[in-house]
Amino acid sequence: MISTTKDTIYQTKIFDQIKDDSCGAIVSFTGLVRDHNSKGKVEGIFYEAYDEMVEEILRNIEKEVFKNWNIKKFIAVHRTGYVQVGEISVIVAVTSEHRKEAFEACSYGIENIKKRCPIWKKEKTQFGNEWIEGVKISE
Amino acid sequence: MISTTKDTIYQTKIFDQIKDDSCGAIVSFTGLVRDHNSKGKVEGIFYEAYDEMVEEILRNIEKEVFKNWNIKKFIAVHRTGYVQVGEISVIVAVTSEHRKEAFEACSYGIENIKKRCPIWKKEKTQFGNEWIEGVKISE
Amino acid sequence: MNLTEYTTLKIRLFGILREKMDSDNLIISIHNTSISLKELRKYLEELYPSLGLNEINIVFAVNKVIRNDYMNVKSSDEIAIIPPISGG
Amino acid sequence: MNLTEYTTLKIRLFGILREKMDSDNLIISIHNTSISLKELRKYLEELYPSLGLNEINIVFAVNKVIRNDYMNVKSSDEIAIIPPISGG
Repeated sequence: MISTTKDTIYQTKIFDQIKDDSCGAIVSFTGLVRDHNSKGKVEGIFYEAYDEMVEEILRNIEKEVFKNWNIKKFIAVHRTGYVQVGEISVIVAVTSEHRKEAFEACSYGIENIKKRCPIWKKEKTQFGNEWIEGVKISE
Repeated sequence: MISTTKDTIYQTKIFDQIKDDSCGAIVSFTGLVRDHNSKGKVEGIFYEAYDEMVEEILRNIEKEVFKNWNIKKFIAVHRTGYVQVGEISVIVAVTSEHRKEAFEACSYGIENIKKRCPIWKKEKTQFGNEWIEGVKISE
Repeated sequence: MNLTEYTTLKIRLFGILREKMDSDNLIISIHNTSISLKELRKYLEELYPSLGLNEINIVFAVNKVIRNDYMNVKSSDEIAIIPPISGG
Repeated sequence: MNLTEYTTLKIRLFGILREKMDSDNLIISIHNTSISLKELRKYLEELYPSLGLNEINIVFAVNKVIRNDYMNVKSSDEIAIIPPISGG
């Protein structure tokens, strides 16, 4: 399951979906909005995405993951809209029979989301709102 | 937080404890009882632990993890007693500012639990109960 | 150059660029049925200096795929300017 | 050897060994105040052949730490036999 979503992401729901009685290992990465940046307090982050392109890239990442590792399930969901401190901005979860594969696939998933997905964030701080300086998108 | 426990391990509760508003990354490994082994159907697993020694080793692993990686929180909990298919047998969760450290520390945690903790399992299968052949404990 | 060959391109804007223009899109006219991304970039720099395209490291996506400067785009393509990303 | 120097050692059993003996512990007597783990292993092999210690790859833990054969143990030590582990 891969998508962007405007709704709150709940760890429990993701876990219920990624669980599989035939598999012994789940590895998950959860990204959350932090309460600070290098300058001070952060209240939340607005996430903007080029949704259709993000979903296309998530589908590609999903294909790559299933091609490269022997895993059972893969979930990658990225929040859009306003996300408060402590809320989940992104989650990648992998189920497999063996833990090594789950770790590698999960790490690959989040690295590639960060590098390849057209998503932008604007922090809401005590000093106002500011777009975060990003990195050039990778193909 | 490190421990063995006779009680059901809930992913949500672990997640609530590992969350930290100052940190943007959580990586977790969850081990679950699988519904099969190489011979056929599995109903559940009895886990037996040398509890006091396990907790000593978990404390050591925790120290090593905090020494080697810049992380904020570390949780390692191993179930004992009878664990049904689909239930959590072990969970390792790490919170840190940066994802690379969380992945490495989480992986180190589960690897070392498997290698160093005196825990034994007996599978309950359609053919009866059988102790699982293990590996020599590592120091 | 034939006036009947004027074509409009719609270019999607995101993030800081969308905010600068206060618009989700730019609609531009070109004198031909297609234009290379290299030419498009130059054209946008001249036409919309307030976008500041020469100051940030942008990339074009055509039909949701990152494309290099030598690709030609036409009216039916979904064109987007991708400023530096910061998801996660 | 002085008879007054008989000492008892309590040895914790786990997993398949606990089940084989249907007991959480073995209580054994030694002729001295201490004994090396190497000697203890030999002694247990002779005394409790049904444990099958020569068939499985066991290790001793003394006071919750894995110790090698040359360590001496005494009555106050917490001694355990650790059969191959399978946690996780």
